[in-house]
Amino acid sequence: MDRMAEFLAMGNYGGYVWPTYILAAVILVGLAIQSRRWLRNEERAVRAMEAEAPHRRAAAASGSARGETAR
Amino acid sequence: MIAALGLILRRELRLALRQAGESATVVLFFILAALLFPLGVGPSPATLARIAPGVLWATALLAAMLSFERLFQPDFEDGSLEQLALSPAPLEGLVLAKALAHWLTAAAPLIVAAPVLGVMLNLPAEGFVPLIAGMALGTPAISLIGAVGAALTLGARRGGVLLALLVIPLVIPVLIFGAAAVEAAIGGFPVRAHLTALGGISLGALVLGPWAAGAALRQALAE
Amino acid sequence: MARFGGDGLECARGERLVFAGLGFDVGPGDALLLEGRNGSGKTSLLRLMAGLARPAAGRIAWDGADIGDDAEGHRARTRYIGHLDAVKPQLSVIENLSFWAALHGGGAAGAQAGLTAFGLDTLARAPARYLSAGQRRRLALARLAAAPAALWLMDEPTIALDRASIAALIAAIAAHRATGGMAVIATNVDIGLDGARLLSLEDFAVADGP
Amino acid sequence: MIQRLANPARFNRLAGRTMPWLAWGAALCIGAALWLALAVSPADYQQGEAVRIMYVHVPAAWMALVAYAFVALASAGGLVWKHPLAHVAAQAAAPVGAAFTFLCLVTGSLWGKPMWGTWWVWDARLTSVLVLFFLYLGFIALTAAFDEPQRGERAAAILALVGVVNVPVIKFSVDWWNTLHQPASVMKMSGPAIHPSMLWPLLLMALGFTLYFGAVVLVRMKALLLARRARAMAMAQVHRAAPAAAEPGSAHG
Repeated sequence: MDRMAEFLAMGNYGGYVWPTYILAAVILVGLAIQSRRWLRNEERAVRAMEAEAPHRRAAAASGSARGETAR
Repeated sequence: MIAALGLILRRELRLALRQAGESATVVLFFILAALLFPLGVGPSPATLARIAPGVLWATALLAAMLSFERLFQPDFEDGSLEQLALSPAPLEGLVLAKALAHWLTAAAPLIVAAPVLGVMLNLPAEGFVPLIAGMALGTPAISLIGAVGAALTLGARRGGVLLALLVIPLVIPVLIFGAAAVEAAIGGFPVRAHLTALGGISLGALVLGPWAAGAALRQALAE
Repeated sequence: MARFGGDGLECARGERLVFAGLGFDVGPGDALLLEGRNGSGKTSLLRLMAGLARPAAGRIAWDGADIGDDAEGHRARTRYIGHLDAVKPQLSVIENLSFWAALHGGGAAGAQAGLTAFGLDTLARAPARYLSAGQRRRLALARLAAAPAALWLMDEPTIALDRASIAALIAAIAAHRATGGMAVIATNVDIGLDGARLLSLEDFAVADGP
Repeated sequence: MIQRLANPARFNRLAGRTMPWLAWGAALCIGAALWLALAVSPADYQQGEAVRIMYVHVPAAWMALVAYAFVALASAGGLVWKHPLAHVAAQAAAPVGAAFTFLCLVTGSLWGKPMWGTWWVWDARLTSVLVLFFLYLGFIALTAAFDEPQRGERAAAILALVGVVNVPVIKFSVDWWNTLHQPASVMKMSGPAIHPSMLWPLLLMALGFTLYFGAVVLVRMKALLLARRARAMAMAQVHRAAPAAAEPGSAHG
């Protein structure tokens, strides 16, 4: 049990080493989750708009393809 | 083409004279900002002398920043900018003329006011010449980088604060070498290296500024 | 005199194609009226013609050569009157006009010609700050006569103009065309130019943009 | 290859295929690096356990620079070669770069406290990273400062090019400023020569961060492209609704 306590103490620098790794985890994981959630929201938004204007979707798709490649 | 630049510069100076208040506000801000430090840090001559170079350079830099927004924004809003873009002078030349006009109406007054403030901040005697020489060599870079910032934030929301955020990191080298030159002179060290560094940065800005600001103006006008 | 034309022009505003496949051709003495509803791209097309922006696709040519290749030459032969008047309130009327005349190589005589063409002689010394919207518009239009150029591009020139000023504008355009000059005018108001051709931008609108 | 990516549909397919590899690669590398950094590598004879902060701080500093170079390169690609995806890549990468820069600054401060007793050390490298952080903020703020996204992207791209030219000048002047005011006590941040057992976690963490960067940037690029499509469709509907209001064929719209 004391090996764990000693590991956590980090040669009494624990107060600085652990916040470093916790902060790194919070930033990296947080950014990854925010990015995925943003992507999912955009996918839902585009799907909703396409559902709203179905009969134009074919034209829009061709239009957007033409628009994209032409630029 | 050169004639066109001369015309534009003359018009800028005439406009600046008609609104002399503009240069006055820049110098007033410089004096006021520098005035805060003795009040904040305390009047003891020793500490003032110690911080004078940094204070003078930092406040001069902030003062010069006040008038960047006025470089292109008025012309952009009243349609002069697109007419100037269609004149014989290329956009890069327009940026040079505007930066030079800014230097004459904003930076030059600061250089004149700096020694007066130096006395107020108890700047040692050896520091005055390098202060003026340094500002003369460094302020062109500030005007040119400011022109880039002003062109980039043209038509942006809340341009003022954004302009400061863009420009300040880019002018840090000018501040470092400018203040260091004065300090070196006070400490009896040679200042040639610092002044040549300032000159080098200004020359670099002379090349980078017009290109970047010209590209930014072209984008703003393509709306 | 040269021909000024464009073909396969596309203009994108943000992600949306405003118009596509647009072509036009203007010869000496011609006048071309651009018309279409708001947002159809009249102003955008004029700015493409002036060289202020580059088309997303297609080409604008003067005498067959792309205007982008000789930008300075194209600027020298073009006068563009946009929505904004480019008038500095702090300067007087004559100071404003002679700056633009000198910038485009015209002398003091040019500035005077501009004043008389649009009835601004009496206001020469007045600071532009006191001009009305119509007078400011006439001062902007005076640039056309102050520094002559082959191609006139005008965006809604008749806004804020009174009847007399519109007549002066029509006379100036007629004189310009008589000397072989060209004019392209974006307007939704029928200003009665005889022999002017019409280009409706709606024919080239991209209905179902992405 | 770059041109082939121009079409968003093709980019989406390619991104979809590579993303899992990047994500799992990042997770594995970082996991292994963590295990090496915290459990295996020895404490430093001078700094003791505090040296383990280095395994996050140094790779984060490295990523801050790599990300800015990526943003500048993508901006050049967008401005000079007009590649349609370049600005999207720059926009996607900037926030990730800023996050790594922030991580580097905070961990630098966490390292400074036990070593020199102050939360902020005006060390040359740390100060340069601070300035780099403001360059990132400037890029992100400029992008968001315009109503029209395309306008913001192109303006920020120019700023990125101006910034990348200035980074060496800033670095040089800050280093020079640091030696000028060098207080004797400040030990150089890099510490003793890197012992192999310390080198491995460092390199693995750096590789993990790079793979992570790639994965997140791809996700954000896909999101940006979809956001652009949604915006274009919304605008199209606005303009399509207009003619219905005016009777067809009327000249005076």
